[in-house]
Amino acid sequence: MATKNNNVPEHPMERLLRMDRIPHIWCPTCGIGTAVSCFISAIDKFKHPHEKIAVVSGIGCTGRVAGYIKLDSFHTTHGRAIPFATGLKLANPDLKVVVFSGDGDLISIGGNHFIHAARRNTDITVVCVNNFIYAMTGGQCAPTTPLTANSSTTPYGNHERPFNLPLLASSCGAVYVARWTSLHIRRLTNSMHEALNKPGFSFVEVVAPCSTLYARRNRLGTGLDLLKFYHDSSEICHGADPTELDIAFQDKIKVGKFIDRERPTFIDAWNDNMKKKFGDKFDPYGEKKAKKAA
Amino acid sequence: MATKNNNVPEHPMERLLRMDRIPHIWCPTCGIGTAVSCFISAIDKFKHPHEKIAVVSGIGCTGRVAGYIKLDSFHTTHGRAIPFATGLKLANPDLKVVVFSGDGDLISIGGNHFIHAARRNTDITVVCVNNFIYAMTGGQCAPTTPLTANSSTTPYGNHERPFNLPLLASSCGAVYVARWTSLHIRRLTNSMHEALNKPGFSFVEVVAPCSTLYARRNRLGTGLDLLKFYHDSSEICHGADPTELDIAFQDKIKVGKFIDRERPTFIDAWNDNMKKKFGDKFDPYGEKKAKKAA
Amino acid sequence: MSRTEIRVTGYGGQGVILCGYLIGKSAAIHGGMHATLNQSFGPEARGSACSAQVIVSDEKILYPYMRKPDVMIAMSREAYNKFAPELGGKGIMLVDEDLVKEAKAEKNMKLYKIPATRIAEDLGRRIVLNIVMLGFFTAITKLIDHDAVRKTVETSVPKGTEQLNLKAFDSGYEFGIKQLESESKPKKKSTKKKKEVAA
Amino acid sequence: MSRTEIRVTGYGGQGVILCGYLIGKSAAIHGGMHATLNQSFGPEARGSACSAQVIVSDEKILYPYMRKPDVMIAMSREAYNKFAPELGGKGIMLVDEDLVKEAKAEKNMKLYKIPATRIAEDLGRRIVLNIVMLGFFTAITKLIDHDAVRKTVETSVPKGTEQLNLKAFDSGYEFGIKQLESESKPKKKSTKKKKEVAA
Amino acid sequence: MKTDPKGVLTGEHYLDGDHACAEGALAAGCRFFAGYPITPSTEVAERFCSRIPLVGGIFIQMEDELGSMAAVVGASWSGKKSMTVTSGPGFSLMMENIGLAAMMETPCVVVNVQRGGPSTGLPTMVGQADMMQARWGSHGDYEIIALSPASPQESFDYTIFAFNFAEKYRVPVMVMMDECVGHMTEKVVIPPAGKIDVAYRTMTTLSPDKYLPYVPEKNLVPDMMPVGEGYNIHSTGLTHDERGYPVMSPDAQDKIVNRLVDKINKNADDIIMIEEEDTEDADIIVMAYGITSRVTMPAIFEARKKGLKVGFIKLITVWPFPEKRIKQLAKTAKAFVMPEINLGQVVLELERIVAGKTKVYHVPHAGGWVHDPADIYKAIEEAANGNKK
Amino acid sequence: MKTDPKGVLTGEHYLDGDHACAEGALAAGCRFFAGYPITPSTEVAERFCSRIPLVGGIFIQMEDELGSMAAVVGASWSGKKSMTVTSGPGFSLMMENIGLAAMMETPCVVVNVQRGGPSTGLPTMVGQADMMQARWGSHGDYEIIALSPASPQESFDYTIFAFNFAEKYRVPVMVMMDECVGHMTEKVVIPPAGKIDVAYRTMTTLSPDKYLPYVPEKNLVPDMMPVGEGYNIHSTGLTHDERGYPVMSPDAQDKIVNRLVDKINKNADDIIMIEEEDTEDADIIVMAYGITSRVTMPAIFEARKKGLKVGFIKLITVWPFPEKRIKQLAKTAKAFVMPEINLGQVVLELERIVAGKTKVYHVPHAGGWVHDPADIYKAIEEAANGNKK
Amino acid sequence: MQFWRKPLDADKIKVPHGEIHIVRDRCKGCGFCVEYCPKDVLVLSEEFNTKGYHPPEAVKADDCVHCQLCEMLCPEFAIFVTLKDEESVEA
Amino acid sequence: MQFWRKPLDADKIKVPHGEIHIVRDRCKGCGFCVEYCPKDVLVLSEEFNTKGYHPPEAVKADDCVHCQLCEMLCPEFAIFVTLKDEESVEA
Ligand SMILES: Cc1ncc(C[n+]2csc(CCOP(=O)(O)OP(=O)(O)O)c2C)c(N)n1
Ligand SMILES: Cc1ncc(C[n+]2csc(CCOP(=O)(O)OP(=O)(O)O)c2C)c(N)n1
Ligand code: SF4
Ligand code: SF4
Ligand code: SF4
Ligand code: SF4
Ligand code: SF4
Ligand code: SF4
Ligand SMILES: [Mg+2]
Ligand SMILES: [Mg+2]
Repeated sequence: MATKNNNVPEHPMERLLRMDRIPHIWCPTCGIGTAVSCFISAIDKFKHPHEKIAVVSGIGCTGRVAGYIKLDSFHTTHGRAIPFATGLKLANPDLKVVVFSGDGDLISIGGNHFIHAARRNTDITVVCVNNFIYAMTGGQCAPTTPLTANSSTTPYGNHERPFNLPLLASSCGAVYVARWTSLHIRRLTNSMHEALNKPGFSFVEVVAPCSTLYARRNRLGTGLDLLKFYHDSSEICHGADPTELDIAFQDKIKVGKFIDRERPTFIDAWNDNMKKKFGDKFDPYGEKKAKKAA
Repeated sequence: MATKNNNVPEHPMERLLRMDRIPHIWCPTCGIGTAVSCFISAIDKFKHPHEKIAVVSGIGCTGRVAGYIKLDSFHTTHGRAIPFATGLKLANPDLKVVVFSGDGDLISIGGNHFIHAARRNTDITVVCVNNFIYAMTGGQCAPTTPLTANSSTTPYGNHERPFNLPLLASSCGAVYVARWTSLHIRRLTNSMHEALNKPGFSFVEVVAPCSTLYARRNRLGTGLDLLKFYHDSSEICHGADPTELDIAFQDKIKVGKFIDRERPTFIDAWNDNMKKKFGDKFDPYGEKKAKKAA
Repeated sequence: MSRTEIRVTGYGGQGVILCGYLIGKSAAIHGGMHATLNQSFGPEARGSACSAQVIVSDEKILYPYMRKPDVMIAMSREAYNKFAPELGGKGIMLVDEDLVKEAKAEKNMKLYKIPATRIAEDLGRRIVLNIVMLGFFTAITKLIDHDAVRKTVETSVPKGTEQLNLKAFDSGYEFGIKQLESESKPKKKSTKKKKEVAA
Repeated sequence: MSRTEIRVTGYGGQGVILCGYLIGKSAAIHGGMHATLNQSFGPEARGSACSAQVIVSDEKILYPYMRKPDVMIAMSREAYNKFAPELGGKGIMLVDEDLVKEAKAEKNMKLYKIPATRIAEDLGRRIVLNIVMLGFFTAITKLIDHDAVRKTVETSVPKGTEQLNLKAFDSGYEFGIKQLESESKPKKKSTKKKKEVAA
Repeated sequence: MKTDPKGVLTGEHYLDGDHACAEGALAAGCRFFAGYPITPSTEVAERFCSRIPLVGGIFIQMEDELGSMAAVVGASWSGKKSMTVTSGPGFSLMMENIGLAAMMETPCVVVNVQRGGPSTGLPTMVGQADMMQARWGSHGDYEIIALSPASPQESFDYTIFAFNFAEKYRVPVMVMMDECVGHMTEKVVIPPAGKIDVAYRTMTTLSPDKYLPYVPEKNLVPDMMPVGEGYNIHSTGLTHDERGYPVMSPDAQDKIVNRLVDKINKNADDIIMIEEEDTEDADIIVMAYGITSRVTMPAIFEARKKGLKVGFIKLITVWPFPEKRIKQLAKTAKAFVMPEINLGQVVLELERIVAGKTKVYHVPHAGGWVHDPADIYKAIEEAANGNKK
Repeated sequence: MKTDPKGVLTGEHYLDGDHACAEGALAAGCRFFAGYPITPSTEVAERFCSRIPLVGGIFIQMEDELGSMAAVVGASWSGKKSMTVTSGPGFSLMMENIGLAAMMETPCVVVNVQRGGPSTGLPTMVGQADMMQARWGSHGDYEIIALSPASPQESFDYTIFAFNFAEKYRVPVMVMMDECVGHMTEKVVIPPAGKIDVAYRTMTTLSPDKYLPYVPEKNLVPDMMPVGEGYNIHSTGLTHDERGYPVMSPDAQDKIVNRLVDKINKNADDIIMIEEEDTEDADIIVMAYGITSRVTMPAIFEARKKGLKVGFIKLITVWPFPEKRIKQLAKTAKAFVMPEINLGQVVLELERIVAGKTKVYHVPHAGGWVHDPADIYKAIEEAANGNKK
Repeated sequence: MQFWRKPLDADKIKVPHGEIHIVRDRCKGCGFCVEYCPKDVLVLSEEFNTKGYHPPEAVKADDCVHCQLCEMLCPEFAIFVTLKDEESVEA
Repeated sequence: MQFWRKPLDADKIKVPHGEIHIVRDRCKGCGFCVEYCPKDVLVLSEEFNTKGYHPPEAVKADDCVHCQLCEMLCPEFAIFVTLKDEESVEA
């Protein structure tokens, strides 16, 4: 449990944290905590009743995020955060549902759900902490691990080309796509806020340090050293062509907002379609309830 | 069993068909048979010993292809043709492994394997018969079903945007990407042949009629009517920007070869990497065996 | 009444399954009997003869599959060739006389023919061939009460097509009645109490 | 000899697990004994005290986990605070005297201190602290034959670091022997046959 | 409670088992369906999706069965009665998230229209060989409830029961149909909405600051709360305490896993439904479920005609197994005969329970068709003669 | 046959159970590994991938467990001994393709390092609650082989046995390890290559035009053929005939499914390995497997000290279960005592087999830790006193 | 768009003649070959085959240019063409 | 690239002052706050907290411009800043 100094007021984020679970499990200089700070700030700005926001995580170090945020929150199975969130959202369209999870969880084992949710434009916001590694299980190669980087399952260097996540998201139809590092706290917070406000499938990639496994195994120092590296190597390229956003080992990281476009969400498309088919016989799904609540 | 007219010589494709299983199960005017004809012609041209070619299918009408081709052939589980093929290929690099399956099998339930195999540049050729539907199970909506089209699970018209398959393949890293309709028999055969010859992950989409389910439910006539429609509506756009290749219901179909590029295959990358690490201590995987065979 | 097993068969698109469905539904919903319908599924069935099996009984139906049909309706040559042997020379065979030219009666098997397609075409829609057959079946077998079947047709077909379908049903039924009349006496193998009541 | 349970603990990066591993390996491979090593895993262990448990016995080890340590090696204050109570005031406690300043002996618990980090730093690599501790452990407990442990160090460390590590081991060992000599007589709770043989 | 009339298609219908299942779900108040097509279950999805727009609910065809099951769990937490439908291969894929549903204590219904297995097997033909999988298919210890209908009418009825049990016990309930029932069309009577009893999860009456999501209440089942109303609950597939927080300890494990199992086993009397016929003084008791319970009857009639005293037990609830009742009957009956369309699954549990007190004759069938009643009759006869190995 | 020396790290090592498993696989000739990381099994993959480049083979980390299992089946058909490694959640995901392996009769090894379940459960702590899943986790009827090691040395040894059984019977073999064994480091003696017996699948001696891939040969197992050599075989997960062609009929189903089951059950005597100690004249027989077989011993010693006649059976092979031997012992022993780190799984089979001839005392443990031997001792004492319900 | 009627390479090479072989009982009468034969060589016959379909027949067999479109398009492997007296080509 | 040192909006608005609060025992001494404070207000203290880390201390507390970078960057929710006497701003 957190021991507090006397007469220090409450940390403003505590309102949205499960303080009875702090300290969290993340290692010193891990970047996940910073991503959570930004997320809490974004939620704070977000003009949606907080009780109507739900957070869903899969399994992983990042997957523990749902366990620390004081909103309705679900820690599901590895790779299935997105379909769980899909159910949560579709069954109660009043909710704003955020998936907060790791690169392995969302893009490796969960890759199929990721591409299909983007395709359908399921109305959820996906925040992916990309630490280039499967951290929770001890540092195995992820589908984001840069070429040549070391991991416990690429002890001689990674020979598999990683995904460019903004490209993947955008090719599949995401309506909002951004990438920041965990150093870009303000811009990251803004992007999270924009994503929350965007109807449809929005995606925010957060490049963040895994100090214990990725950094140590690749002799990159601590999380602070990685932040310094991000400082020196990231380049803001709003609107960049998604095909140009690959990340090579310890090389430039292009960040920015890449995609912001309009497409009907899954529920909107359903409603439009049924309305056309059935006319007044059809009660638009989700809408009535919202009215009732109002 | 096939009843033959007297004194007719053997059909030249019979050499590569399991004649004891002909007639096949496909409906009259189904396009899968034509795709198989083209494939057999491509194999015929392909200068790889035929006994070293293996065909892997998942489950579906198209998934039955493996059962008709007289090569080592495997009819696996729904969605898992690509990882099965990956094992087959990696464990015996002398093989040329072809995955021949349907859009639902490869892109819906099998979507995750598709994107990761493309990313890794696994050395397999993937032929996808896109009939815009899950045919085998009776005509449900596929992730390729055009917007507004009817299916048994979109009885009021499809409201989910379909994938643009060449875009998906190319974003994930496929080295060869082409699309043809089953009417483009020569070009399709050529593309299949090029794909077979291309080291790495090559992808050929074949738009083909499902007369019984897709065509009937959408009142599009027979397979022949669909061929006529392809004739009128397809447009050859070699090298087109993959983002421009969406297919709308009964609208233009852009076909052509879109991607043809070089990237090291999974095994090449593995070997290069280990060679760098271990020098002469390392016997390149797969190569020795090939030499031995030679 | 004990169990009567009916096979309806033809090629895809002829409304074979619907015909079976209507027989079953007539018996079960408006005929006060038990009726279990089964169809052949499966990839091997693609594009070839399709068929529905209806079991009708006034007791609860336990064994759900057909064992040996008592009545067969054949609407295509291929289907006839494939399934006719099942009758084993016993029971009732109803065919479209134009589509199944080779059909012929055997020792204990009674054959009834109707130019159902032609009748349907005369009504303007070849597609109601199955309903013509249904009427014919109703008349010949007397298995299910005429009114029950007619009502089922009326309430089961798409809105707007009721008249056409009823006409098709009536035509088939009348054709059947006439055929029976032109015979000395119906001597079907499986004549049962209920049928006599209906007769 | 019956079972001796050892806990090695400290913070991540100190080579805690390796130290435990070398104890176990020395006993099992070059010491002719049985030795089972366990470590704490799990997310809750991230960034906090880490620990290895070694059970050494000359009989087959059946119950695989530590029940109550006989010997503890503590290389950090946090680890000491967390685990020292396990000894329950009995057994042997070995600590780095600079890192675990608060360590003190209790009724039946014998405390041995060594400036292991400093010794390691003097050798030029702070990282060999764990090997210094291993030498110290070998000397103090006499649980495992000196030569067995030394050989294990020699054959287990990365190529090129053998000399450094052996020096670290020897320094720790000698420091321990001297400390023992400076005592009247070792009066460890769990003195056992094997240890006397080794002595 | 009575059901929401919007989903109820009151009247007499001629439906197959799959369609009847969809109607049962709608009548039970199911308003969320996530699924992936698979023969012979797809018709359930097809009917649901064509009916739901005007009933007020939603349908999503997911990319696979993994996603379907996960979506169902999520949707249930959002407060909607939720279901998915599949057959063997998809059922295998759902196992991990069925475990999640069990661990998070999520009310939901999974329908498995069984076909011949293993693997792709006989996609269009009947089987009953996923019965043990229904109980043991996910890793770890947990209990579920499984029902097995023998007709379209029962498919309708039992689907409602399934939702009721799911809601009452916060557990995934399996409707273990079989292809024969799923594809068989018979009369189905759907009662007026007012005549259909449905259960709803018990919602907490505590305020958010008092409520803990995993405190066992009635029947060892914790009350639920509405998501989106400020309860800020947390739920996880990890071993957790009453707050729903992960606790990595054998004690927490002992508590949660035992409760998951106990809430089913200790309420077995409420959950177990069987039909018995002439069992009290029977020498031989035939036990069956699903379509096999029908196919068995002609054999029993035949045997009775021959003067044998044959009783019959039909399992409506297959899991939990009616242990208590069978133990009683094992004292009086000379033998049990159990046909199943598998090589011996539920019969293993029967054997275990009778514990040698009476003989057990299994009548296996590898699938693709139902038993020939003559084979069952033969087994009854053998049982009567007592000639078992 | 002797193994290929390239993979054999002859000598005495101090290894944990996971690493020993990887060494066992390499020694057995495994040259293909496809896997997906999961605690507590990942170290097997890690060791394999660091060792394989110089041994001559390949490793691929797949995108998920579904892909891993499918790749293993594919690789085995290409002629390489193949394996994957996982824990509960991943094991659940592998079930569909384990069924494919069984149906296609593919030699392969699946290692499950069991942790606490259900669902995510206790990822870093011990469990034995996937034992029934190993047998019943995929849909349809099939049989597999499951072994359970109790130490790193056994992890090494049994992994070799697993490959040998896989090759001999063309079946997926499960090594049902547990976290405690996986993460425990002890001495492992790896013999010289010449001392390691390994089995290889029997390859057909027939030419391509004579060969049919599913004709049962020795032990009901069909011979295999090399892919890539012109045999042009077809293999499918559908019900198939001896040519490997799909045949949708109850007869084909009967034939194939019964053979899949028979080839294991009828060769049970060859497959079943148990260790017995003082069972012949025992009043009480304790049965255990995996880590529990060790934890049990102190309790047995204690009981013997007290004068009780306690025998011990350790299951090396858990599935198939040693039915025949237990039936014999059930005649003489007064009771069986079975501790498992689950709420009662393999003990159900034990109960079924003894069929009331003797009493069976289960000692459950929900997981997260091993039993306290005192609890096992208590059960032995109870058994001795005969006071069961 | 006419390119399919005239295969791309049709006018580049010297036109050979083909001999058409029809496996009548394998045909399902889809009409692909008839529709896309660039020389309108084929028509669907009046008679049924044993499966009940109308297989094609070559009504202008001499016009066949051995383009093999019919062979490739046929989904039933029911029609193929062999090269006939290549000498007489030169069209 | 200096943009992170000076938050984009730093010179647009009137510079306020912040009061820095450090939850010492929650800190894991990562140094993020120290490194990225644009005003170099913070240094890591010499003392350990109860966890054994060196939490930051504000050595130039008066220079704090309430930019909240430290607050947002801190992965431990261990430091935050409140607005102090906004009147005195105007820098
Ligand atoms: C089905 C299944 N497979 C594997 C695992 C093991 N596992 C847990 S977390 C994880 C990877 C986490 O990586 P990532 O999503 O990048 O999160 P990070 O820990 O890096 O934040 C894996 C493989 C699991 N829990 N379930
Ligand atoms: C795990 C699993 N889920 C579902 C199915 C049912 N299934 C068989 S084929 C198929 C879809 C086939 O669609 P596609 O791949 O497009 O092939 P097509 O039949 O259209 O050629 C489905 C859903 C299955 N066999 N296995
Ligand atoms: S292991 Fe890496 S990602 Fe996980 S908490 Fe530690 S630093 Fe963060
Ligand atoms: S259902 Fe469609 S895809 Fe399948 S064989 Fe028939 S036409 Fe072809
Ligand atoms: S080969 Fe076929 S398509 Fe070409 S001209 Fe001859 S008949 Fe016509
Ligand atoms: S293309 Fe083939 S199947 Fe179609 S009509 Fe011609 S020969 Fe017959
Ligand atoms: S708010 Fe924090 S970072 Fe900003 S000036 Fe003040 S102390 Fe520095
Ligand atoms: S950023 Fe937070 S954890 Fe890091 S040093 Fe500053 S206060 Fe401590
Ligand atoms: Mg990660
Ligand atoms: Mg398709």
